[in-house]
Amino acid sequence: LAQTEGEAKTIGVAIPSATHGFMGGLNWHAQNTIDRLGETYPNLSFVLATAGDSAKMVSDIEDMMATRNIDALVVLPFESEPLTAPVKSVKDAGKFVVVVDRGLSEEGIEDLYVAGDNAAFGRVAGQYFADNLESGQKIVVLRGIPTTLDNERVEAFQAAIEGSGIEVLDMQHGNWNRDDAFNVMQDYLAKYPEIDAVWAADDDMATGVLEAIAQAGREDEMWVIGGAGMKEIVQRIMDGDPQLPVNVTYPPAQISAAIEMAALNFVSSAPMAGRYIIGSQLITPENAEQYYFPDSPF
Amino acid sequence: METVLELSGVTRCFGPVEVLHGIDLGLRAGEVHALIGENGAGKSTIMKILGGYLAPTEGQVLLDGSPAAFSSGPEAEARGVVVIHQEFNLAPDLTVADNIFLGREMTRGWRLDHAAMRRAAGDLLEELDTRIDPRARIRDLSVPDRQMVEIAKALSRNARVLIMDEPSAALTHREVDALYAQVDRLRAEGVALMFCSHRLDEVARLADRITVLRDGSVVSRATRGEMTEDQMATAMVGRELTDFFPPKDTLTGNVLLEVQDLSVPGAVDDASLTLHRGEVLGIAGLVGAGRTELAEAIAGLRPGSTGRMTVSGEAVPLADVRAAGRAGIAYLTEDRKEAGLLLTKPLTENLTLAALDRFGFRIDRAAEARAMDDATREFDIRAASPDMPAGALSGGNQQKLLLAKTMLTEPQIVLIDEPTRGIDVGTKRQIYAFIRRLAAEGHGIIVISSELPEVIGLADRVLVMRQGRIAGEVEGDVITEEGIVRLAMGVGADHHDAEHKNREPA
Amino acid sequence: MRRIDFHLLGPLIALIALIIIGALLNPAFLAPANLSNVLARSAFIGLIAVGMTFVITQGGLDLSVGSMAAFIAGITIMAMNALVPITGVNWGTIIIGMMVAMAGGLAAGLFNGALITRARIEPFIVTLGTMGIYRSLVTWLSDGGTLSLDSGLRTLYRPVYFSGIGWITWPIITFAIVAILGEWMMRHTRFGRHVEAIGSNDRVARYSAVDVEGVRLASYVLLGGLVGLATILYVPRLGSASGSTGVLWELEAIAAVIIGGTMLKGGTGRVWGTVVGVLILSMIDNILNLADLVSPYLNGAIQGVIIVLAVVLQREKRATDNR
Amino acid sequence: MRRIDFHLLGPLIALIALIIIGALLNPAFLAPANLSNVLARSAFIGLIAVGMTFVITQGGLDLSVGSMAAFIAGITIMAMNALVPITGVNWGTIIIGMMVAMAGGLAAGLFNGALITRARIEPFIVTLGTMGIYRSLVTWLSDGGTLSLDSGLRTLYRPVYFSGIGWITWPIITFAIVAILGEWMMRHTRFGRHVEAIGSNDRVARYSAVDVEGVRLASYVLLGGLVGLATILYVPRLGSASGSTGVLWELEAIAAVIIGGTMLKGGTGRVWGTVVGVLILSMIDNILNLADLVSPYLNGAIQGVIIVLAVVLQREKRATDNR
Ligand SMILES: Nc1ncnc2c1ncn2[C@@H]1O[C@H](COP(=O)(O)OP(=O)(O)OP(=O)(O)O)[C@@H](O)[C@H]1O
Ligand SMILES: Nc1ncnc2c1ncn2[C@@H]1O[C@H](COP(=O)(O)OP(=O)(O)OP(=O)(O)O)[C@@H](O)[C@H]1O
Ligand SMILES: [Mg+2]
Ligand SMILES: [Mg+2]
Repeated sequence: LAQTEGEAKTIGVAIPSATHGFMGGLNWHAQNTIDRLGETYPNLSFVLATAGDSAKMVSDIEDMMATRNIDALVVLPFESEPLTAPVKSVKDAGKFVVVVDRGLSEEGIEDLYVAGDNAAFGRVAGQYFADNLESGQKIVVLRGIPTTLDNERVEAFQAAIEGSGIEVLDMQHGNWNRDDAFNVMQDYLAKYPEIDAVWAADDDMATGVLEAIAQAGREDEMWVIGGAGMKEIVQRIMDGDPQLPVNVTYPPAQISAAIEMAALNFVSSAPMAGRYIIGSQLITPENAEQYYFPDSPF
Repeated sequence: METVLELSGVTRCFGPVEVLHGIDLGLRAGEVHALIGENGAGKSTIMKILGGYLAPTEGQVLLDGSPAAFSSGPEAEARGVVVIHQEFNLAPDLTVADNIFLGREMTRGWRLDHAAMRRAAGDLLEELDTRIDPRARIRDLSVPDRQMVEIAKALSRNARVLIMDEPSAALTHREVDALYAQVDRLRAEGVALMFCSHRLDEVARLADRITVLRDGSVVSRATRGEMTEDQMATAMVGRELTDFFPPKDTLTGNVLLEVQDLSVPGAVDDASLTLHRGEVLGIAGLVGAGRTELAEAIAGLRPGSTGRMTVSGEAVPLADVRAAGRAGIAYLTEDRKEAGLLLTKPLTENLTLAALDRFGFRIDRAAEARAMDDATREFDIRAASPDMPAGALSGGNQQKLLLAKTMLTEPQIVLIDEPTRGIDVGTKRQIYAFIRRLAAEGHGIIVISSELPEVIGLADRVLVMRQGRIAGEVEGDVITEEGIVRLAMGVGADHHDAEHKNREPA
Repeated sequence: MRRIDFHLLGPLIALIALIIIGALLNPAFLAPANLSNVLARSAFIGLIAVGMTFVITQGGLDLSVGSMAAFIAGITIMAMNALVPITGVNWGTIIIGMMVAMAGGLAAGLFNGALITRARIEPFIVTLGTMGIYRSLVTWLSDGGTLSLDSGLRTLYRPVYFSGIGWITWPIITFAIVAILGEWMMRHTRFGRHVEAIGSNDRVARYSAVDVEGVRLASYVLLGGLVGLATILYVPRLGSASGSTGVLWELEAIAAVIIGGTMLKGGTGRVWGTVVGVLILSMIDNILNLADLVSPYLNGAIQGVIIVLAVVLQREKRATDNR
Repeated sequence: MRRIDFHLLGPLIALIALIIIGALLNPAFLAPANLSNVLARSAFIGLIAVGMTFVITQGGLDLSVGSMAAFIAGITIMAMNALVPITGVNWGTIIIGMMVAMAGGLAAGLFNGALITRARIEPFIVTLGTMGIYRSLVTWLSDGGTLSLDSGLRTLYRPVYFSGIGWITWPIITFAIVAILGEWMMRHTRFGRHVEAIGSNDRVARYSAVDVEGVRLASYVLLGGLVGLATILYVPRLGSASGSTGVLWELEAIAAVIIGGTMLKGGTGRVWGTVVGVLILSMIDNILNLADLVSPYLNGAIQGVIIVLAVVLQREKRATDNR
């Protein structure tokens, strides 16, 4: 792939729309990166499309191919299966393909794979629960929107606490939404007189959960683990809030890495290929500072 | 002649109220049977039972001597019993031809045969001597035109028994003549016909047999020629009626309403008129002459109307109902079902709707109930309860309620479109007296009526409209049927063109 | 008269049935804390549904209320945050924020209403359009993320959602007052009468010199105002707004109205029925969370079945009464 | 007659305006490849919207179509996957799958219709209920994830979406045929006439011996069948179904019907107007992708504005014509 610098290239970016905090952050990073790269490399232009479901995402990719004549595609598949064939046909048309976060269902289509690790996201959280709770202690779980991704996280979480004797009282869907999580947590609190910890799986949900706990005045009783490192939550971890001992990262900024690498593919001569997995880290009061991005909307 | 359709010992209750008490009645082939009675006497109810639209509470409907047990109107229709309802039964979004053939569409294979249906509809309407476009939507037709479509629809059914509930109430003499011709034809063809009407001259002219109903019971029966109109009226009302039209007071005051060059696109051209205090001004004309449009424009109900209007010297903006209302103008619509009453709402709510500001910010229910009581008395509204929905009132009582509703706004100027449509003779007198009394109190009244005797008997002055223009004015002793008809038909002009211009689509 | 009784009792019977089921499944259901939660949560949808009752009764519809609430919450938060450096962290700032929310709601309602009555576009289309517009705007304002209220203000403002008179918190009180006022307006004022008249036949209303366009407009403005009020109570709860705030509230509000016995085609409005409808909807959620009935994936299905059943209960009675 | 012309041309003018804007923004808009994409995509909503036109014209509504499509896609995929070991990877299996989809659609339509006509529950409530039920069921069947078609079948089945006669692919052909048939049914058959009559005044229709309940039921069954057909075309496109399949299709389909000039309250149906409405909606999406006009966050706002404008265009004409 020998590209002369200065030749005009178009990079298409297809991502899910900002329906919840994490995706909002991802959208923000995508937009930011595009603005930045557009200035740095005047010969590169970008097309950003956001989709609320798989069908729309496939349509967006079709449009990019038919009307914008893209040279590269950066895609965070809404769902793996339905996006596999369309992305494959982009690849077959000789375009440079970067897949982000959610793998396609067929190996080897993409030139580059950049992802967080959903299983690790659940596993790291589960590990923390297993390490910090005694056998017989009780937890409740708030799941996200029913999706494969949510399933992967929850399964890994359950695997990690297996054998620890921790009792999972309930698992309901909070849909990665503050209001829904607030309602579900209120009902958990009404239903279970004894809860030792909550896995909220997402910092938006954790926000709702904390509010419900505060309302019930049971702050001292349980701690909450969210996820994805929302700035307000990270701040509280930095401050050593006993209610929020740790957090698990799942960086929305991975999209920036993906777009940047797609751009570099055209402006530098370095070959871009391979798999970049950004693992999920445990944010603790000690290391919280390095995960704190006050300017991000997330 | 054999009896085709018969009621035997029929009673009917609505809730706890029994409205028909043991009716016996027979319709014979080749005869016209008239059913007359006061408003609310039960005529429409009888007709609905005959036509299968209501089931008798007790008693039987016999078709050709054996129990018919119609389960529905359509079933009765399939067996040759067709009803023209008092309230229109037309789908407003469909065209005239669509409505006439609804449920019995002509097809060619799977495909509707539009051309054939249009042709057939055109022929039927032609026979009725009207030129309604079969492609026109019902929504765009005037009330009389809708009535004609309803008649055409019934005629298309090739009935053995045809039951007509006040078919002529909304028609002017031209349409009425066409209707009579059809009735005569069907009688000659051996169809059993039944109709009811509050026009007693019509009853005398058409009926071979008359049944008089009072409060849900048959009070007398007669055959052709046995009863004069006066006797009919007496039998219905149960007392002697005299002095049909009250005397006209000639005292008219200063100008109350002045209209100059009022035009409504496509309906009224440059109409000018003045109305004085204490005056009853009649407006006559054929169906489609634009009388309704003129009145509605004066009441501010026609957007796009142009011209000038003053009330007691003060200019009133056009096309603004509320401004017209504030100026003291009230309009009583001819289309009581679509524009007059909320059929599903209680009587009281209907009565006070136009005058709610007078019942306080928190609506004074007690005052409303009092107003309802007063109206019931003043207009002789026969209702089981003020909480019943207006749609459950008999046709004539709906008209009375509408009149009461209009008067409750205490207007200075009252425009009444068909004041006595569907109202029985007894009450008609009351309404005429009421109108004269209003005039005497210094109100200005405009009366639009298709019944020429009514215009003649009531108005101090009559404007005659033709093709959207005011064709002339008759006053005093010159107010005669002939004088009005000459102006309405535009004598001297090409007859054909004069009558039908308005029917062409714009 | 008996007909009316049954018809009226329909949704109430459904609600009572739900309460009994809830109490049987989990005694905690009837605990004041839980009831307080459920009622307070109902308040947002409840306030909106009361306004929606007027809009639907006059023959209209508003699909934009959920997005509108999100958008208003967004601008309210932004306005308060912007004011903090000027006016400081105090009740003054919060009151200005409340005024922004009310003004925003009234303006948004006026905008919908004006498009519907002046430009004569179908309410479905207008409010589908504004639904998209408000939703987009709030996402854009928040950069796809969440707009959060200044934490000082937050602490000050919190009691507006969480406190009250004992377990009867302010949202519950507000909802109760608005419901009573709404019922009163519908039954006993000219406005309510006109709303019903227009919904049952707008031509009759026009011929009766009712200001049809004015009343229609007013119903949308009223709804907008109630959305504003709902937002005032919503913001202190979590102190944030995002693109996912208020999603599907419109559907819930409309469903509550119809479950309560108001006809979608207009003409008769029953505010208290709407209140019952709102309670039914939020109790279903609560009961599903309190009881471990089935896979949570099936919650939606159970919800659907209960909604239909709640209406069957009242319709069945009516069907037999009518012929 | 002139009145009717303007009224009819409204949505068409909006569509032409959109096409011109698209062509100006990017010449590739008019390229066959792009047109083929846009038209094929419209086919799903298009088929559903044609059926929805009948339902709305008779005075009904169906909110469940999107979930229904997802559910039917789900069971179709499961059925085909289950058949692979028995019948193998061949057209026979696919045809059985198609039959499952059609049968599922018809049954779901029948279910909605029966609840509405037999149990006499408001269509809004019935279909809101079934919307929740189908959506839940598909989520449950897929365990919260995605149901995927066997990859062998997928390869075989793909051409049903992607091939055709040149760039006129099968979805486009199907949509065209259904639209023409639908328009023909509405205009020229007894069924269409009765649908309009019922929507216009169901009592009149009943008095005219129209089988009101039967026709109503048939309209829901027709819609269900078209949802089934849409699913047959949808499955080869993505080869999968999940809880997010078909979300908001109902809103899009209803919007298309109304943009096309059919009244939400029923009475007059214009199938070809619906087709124009569908094309308007899918072109808006396409055009937003043609050029980077604004932040993608604002796409929804632009969409909303265009939908309202498209209707203003026709309503304005009409408002002046009507009284
Ligand atoms: N659906 C109904 N519910 C209750 N009462 C009804 C209903 N329909 C008719 N009635 C009552 O039955 C009585 C007879 O009504 P009907 O319509 O037969 O009178 P009518 O003789 O046709 O009068 P008009 O000359 O005014 O048309 C009236 O008192 C009316 O109020
Ligand atoms: N809404 C409407 N749209 C279009 N044309 C109408 C409408 N209403 C009435 N017309 C037509 O306008 C003309 C005048 O009708 P109008 O109702 O004023 O007649 P009229 O003199 O009052 O007679 P009548 O009241 O006896 O029908 C007729 O040709 C009628 O068909
Ligand atoms: Mg009668
Ligand atoms: Mg008239």
